[in-house]
Amino acid sequence: MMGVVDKIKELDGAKITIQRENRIFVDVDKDRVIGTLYSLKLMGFHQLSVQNVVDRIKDGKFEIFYVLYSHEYKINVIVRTWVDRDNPVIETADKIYPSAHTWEREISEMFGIKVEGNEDCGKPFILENWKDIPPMRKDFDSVKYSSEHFVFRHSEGENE
Amino acid sequence: MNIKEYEKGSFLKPLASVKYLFKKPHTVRYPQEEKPVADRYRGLHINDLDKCIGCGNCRDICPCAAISMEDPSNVRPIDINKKGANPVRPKVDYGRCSFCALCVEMCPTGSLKMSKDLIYTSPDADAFAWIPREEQGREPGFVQDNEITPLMLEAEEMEELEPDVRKKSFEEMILGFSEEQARREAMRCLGCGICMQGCPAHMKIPEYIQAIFDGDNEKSVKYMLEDNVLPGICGRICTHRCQDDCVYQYRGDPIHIMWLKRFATDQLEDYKSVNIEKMPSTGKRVAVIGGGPSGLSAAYHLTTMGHSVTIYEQRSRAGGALATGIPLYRLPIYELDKEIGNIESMGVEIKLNTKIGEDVKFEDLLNEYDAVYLAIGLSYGRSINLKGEEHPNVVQAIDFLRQVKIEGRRDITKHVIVIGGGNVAMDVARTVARLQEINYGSKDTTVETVSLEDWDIMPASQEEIDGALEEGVIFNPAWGPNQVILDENGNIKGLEVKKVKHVFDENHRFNPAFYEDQKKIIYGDYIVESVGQMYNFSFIPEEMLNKLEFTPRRKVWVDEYGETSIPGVFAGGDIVETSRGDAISAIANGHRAAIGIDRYLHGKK
Amino acid sequence: MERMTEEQVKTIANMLRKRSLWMIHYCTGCGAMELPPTMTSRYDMERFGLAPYVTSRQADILLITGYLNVKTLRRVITVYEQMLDPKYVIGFGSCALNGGVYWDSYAVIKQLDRYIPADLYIAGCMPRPEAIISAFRHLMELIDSGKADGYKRYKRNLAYYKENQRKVLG
Amino acid sequence: MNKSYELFIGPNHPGIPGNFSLKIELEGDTVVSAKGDPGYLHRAFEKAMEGRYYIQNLALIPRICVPEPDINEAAYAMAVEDLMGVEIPERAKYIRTIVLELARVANYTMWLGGLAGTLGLYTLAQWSIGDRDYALDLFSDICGARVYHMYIWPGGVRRDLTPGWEDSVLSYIRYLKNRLIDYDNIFLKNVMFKYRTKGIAVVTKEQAIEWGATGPILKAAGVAQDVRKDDPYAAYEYLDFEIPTLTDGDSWSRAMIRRWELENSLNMIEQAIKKMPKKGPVCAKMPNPLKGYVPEGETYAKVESARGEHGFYMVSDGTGKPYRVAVRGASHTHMFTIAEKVLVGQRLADVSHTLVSLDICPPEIDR
Repeated sequence: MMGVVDKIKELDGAKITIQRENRIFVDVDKDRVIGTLYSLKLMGFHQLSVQNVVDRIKDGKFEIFYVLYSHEYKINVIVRTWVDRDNPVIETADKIYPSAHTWEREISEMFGIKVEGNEDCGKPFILENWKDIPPMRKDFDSVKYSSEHFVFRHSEGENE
Repeated sequence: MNIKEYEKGSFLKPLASVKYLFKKPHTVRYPQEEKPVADRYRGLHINDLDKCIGCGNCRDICPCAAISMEDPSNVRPIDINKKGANPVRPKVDYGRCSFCALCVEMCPTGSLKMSKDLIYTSPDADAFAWIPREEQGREPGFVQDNEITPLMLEAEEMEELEPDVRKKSFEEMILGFSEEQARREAMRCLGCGICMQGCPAHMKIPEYIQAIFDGDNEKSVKYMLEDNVLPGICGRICTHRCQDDCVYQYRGDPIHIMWLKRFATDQLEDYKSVNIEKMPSTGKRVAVIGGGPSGLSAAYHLTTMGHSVTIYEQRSRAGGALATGIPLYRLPIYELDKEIGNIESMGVEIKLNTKIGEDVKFEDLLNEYDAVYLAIGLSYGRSINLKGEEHPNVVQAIDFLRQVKIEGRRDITKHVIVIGGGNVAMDVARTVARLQEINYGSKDTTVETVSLEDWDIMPASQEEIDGALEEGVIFNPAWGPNQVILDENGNIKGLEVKKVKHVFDENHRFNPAFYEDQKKIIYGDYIVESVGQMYNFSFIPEEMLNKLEFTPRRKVWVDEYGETSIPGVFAGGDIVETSRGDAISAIANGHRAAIGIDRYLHGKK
Repeated sequence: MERMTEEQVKTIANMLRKRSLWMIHYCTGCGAMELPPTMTSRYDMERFGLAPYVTSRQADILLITGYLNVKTLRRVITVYEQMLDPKYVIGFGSCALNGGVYWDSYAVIKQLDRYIPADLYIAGCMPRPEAIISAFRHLMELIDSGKADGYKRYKRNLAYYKENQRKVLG
Repeated sequence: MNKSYELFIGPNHPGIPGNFSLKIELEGDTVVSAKGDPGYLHRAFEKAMEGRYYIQNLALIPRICVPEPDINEAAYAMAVEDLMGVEIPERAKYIRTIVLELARVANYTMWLGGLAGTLGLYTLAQWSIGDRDYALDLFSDICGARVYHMYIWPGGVRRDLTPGWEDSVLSYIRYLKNRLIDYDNIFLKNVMFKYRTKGIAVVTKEQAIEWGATGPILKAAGVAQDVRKDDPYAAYEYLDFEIPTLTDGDSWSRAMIRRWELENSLNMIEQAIKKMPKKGPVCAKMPNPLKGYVPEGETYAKVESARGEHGFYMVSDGTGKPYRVAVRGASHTHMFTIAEKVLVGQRLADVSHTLVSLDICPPEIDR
């Protein structure tokens, strides 16, 4: 068990936080993400549970996280990286984790992040005819949007 | 599981189902037959409109914004004058409701429930919102539970000194919240603001509690000072009517609003950074007669409005009853100095030891100043014309307390009798208990109270009674004083008392009656009378006094801005207040008068 | 035999219609979860002559089972327009009325009757099978009395509906 | 002449469980390519959750996955408890386990009906969905609703069990175990079923690992992975159970795995009821939901749903509302990474049944 944790600790340019025995956070630079994911996959982290984004609007960054799991060691490794909010571009991980392909489609639609190497990104996925800013961004106000685009019912009477 | 068997498979196996041809189907033939609905079913709401207080917690917790608070008068009238309640009731939009029942969990009164009924169809889309009420005849289903609830029903325990420790000195007995306790207590607040109605000063309670929760004590005190210039003092001695209205009373302990106030002010060395901003000077001058809470409150607010204010105080210390009456163990001197000092730092001039009518003429004040605020309070003890009360060892409570608090009196006799059952009588009795402990170590000493009222109607607050009992005070409830008994040397031997038949007559008026045959003697050598106080208007010239109007209850009549029947003369504090006559009411009508005086000075009237 | 008046024809037609309603098997939201129990052995809605059907042309009832996503709305309108008259729409639960728990969502429409006319609504989130059966029975009454005229309203106020549809669908 | 043609299945084809659409390209009746088109059930949960207090999200989360809402409640509650460092009472752990397993039972019975439906064997659908209804009534008894229970919440569970509820559960289990014999007879041991599913939609062990499959797909391919065993939550660590595995990875194996798990679940409920402390608190004391805050931090809480690993990645910024909640539904990977590949080469008649066999739950994908 300790062997793999030590190997993770030796990953190049990574900041390791061991939150608990079976959950390790690995923070890396944007350029190193793909390499780190590849090394982790070689170590036995075969399953990409979820890849998604946290909009850190105060820092002007998007935090992209990959939750990985190893059937062998029963450990979750969460790889995190940050990209600029103004020009968010990441490299695709779908060559390493095929399931990343769809997660990337989702984040590119919901956050407007450009994913290089994933040809499906940019095509409409969940939304249809979306014209506003990507909805999952923190500066998108859902309540405002709904009150502008839809009409709420105000029932006055007591008809029961 | 034996996988092999499944792998084999068979054509004939399905024939086993033939047996169901002869079985009764399990179909529920709704609507001919109905399946019983679970006891906890979460269906359409039920609300007991009389029990509901319209606090709006259901609206705040609703994840779907389905609840709005509306006036129910056109569907069913409610008592709009209900104490501690808003005259609105929840209206539920079933085009929103997700039937999560969080509103039921959060309802502080328990009036809101969910019913077992969730079958409702209508072709009219507007017919899905109504004010739920019991009259709709639905059977209750999901109700709240006091064991498992998102509300924090239990209050933080306040630490206080043990009775045998606190008796040894006049040290403050309530120790105050620690930072952690205060935040936990502040966290309990739901922010509904029902308590604001109970507070005479209508302080912004939810806001300042939120600020305490956020850890921003300065902001919290800033909110307090807007309506209450003596927050630290009120945090110690307030009658906390806000807590009586707190919505937690229905299911748990009310929030200790008063002690939270005390916590926040204690964290601040002074209020320099949080005082209300002063407006530019207007050049107008106002005289305030009486340096009690009402006078201080008016003076502070008038100063912030740009007027220059002078307070005339007859004693050597400003603060009125706060300075002279309330014992040290409840309100230490440093707290008075801090808050009165703050008012002085705003530019209020306080002339101590100046008695109106003797040192300064009232008429002169009227000529010299643009307006006068009368806040003289009830500073004279009321006697009950007891036979033998002219004896020097029969004293008035207000004098006794003053001597102990600001004149440094520490002597006491061994056996003391206190007449009265109010909070002042408790202050006296507990002060005596301390003095006896200091002088004699409580060896063969007694302190006994005599009150007309029995336990159930005793005017003193329960915490005071409990505190006094803990400190060894003996109570004689439902006994009325008859006469002072002297021994052969002319010293007091005791007090003869007779049993009370009733205190109030059938019209609920104060009219005590006694059993003349049931008498006993309470032994003691020193008697303190604590049966109430009165005002003294002897400083006002006769012809002016005649112009001053009084209410039927012998209080000074004032209009909604605190102005008396004499133009330019405003009044407030205990001489006006018809309710309990506590510090917070005095502070409140001091603020009210300040606004009135400001209007008067700007000629808006 | 004397010629029947148009009124009489309508009455008889309505009487027959209400006894064999086919609902299109198009479920939009979570309210659909209580349909399988209603359709199958436990509540057995075939007792009322109701059955699910797969194509829109043959169906009589369109169930809007809960929230309507904008993307789904486009399909629902197509389906509704494909259905032959007379056709009836039932809105399930809170969401069809006023957005329900998704009142602040950018993706869900709030009022069904701004886009297609609804003949009946059921309260609840979600309505349980008993409520669904009551709704069908209520709808039958409405059909019988000729009050379920959503399809006529749609034709009459087509411009209004189209305008609203255009606004959200773009 | 172009030999291939496109076919749109759905949105909402009876063979697809839920509102989902699939675009397939056919040559003859053989699938050349398949593309899923999600979004018909998109309600923006993750956005809505950011705007609500932690407790208010209780109304939202069960709606993420309709057939099995309790996994969402459990994962959400676990994430909040993890961030706050709250330990839930022992009895609450067992109650959670019972509820989660009962939900799994309800899900699998419904799923069996669905699978039978896509194969044209409607009798089982009539039976199993009717039997699932009894489980819903059991839920209704303890929490007051049939489908959206909102029963598991941060701190424990919302109410203690009603008196005698355990006995009704036990008698339901006895009833269902008897019924399972009939299910087998009519469906799983029916050779028709075997012929339709053997060798269809095969996901091999290597593929399953490479594509990131979880749950029954992975178990059917031969990997014994289960969150309940690997990272035990609720009271699973106190229960004795085995993870079933088969090796073929085809549609038949997946059905068998689910049938097996169904029986395991029933046994686990029995065990949990036996081991559960008979008295005690069922909910820890939690702060006022309107003011209470959750300490800053991030966590990933996962549970085993009927479809595989179901997780909540939660980020808190120290306020009363979550900063970000990302939901991982097993169907997301199963649909786009696995189904789209597995469908290629299938016959048209097998498409809908393959989707059911992979147990695609669209609300989980769209969220």
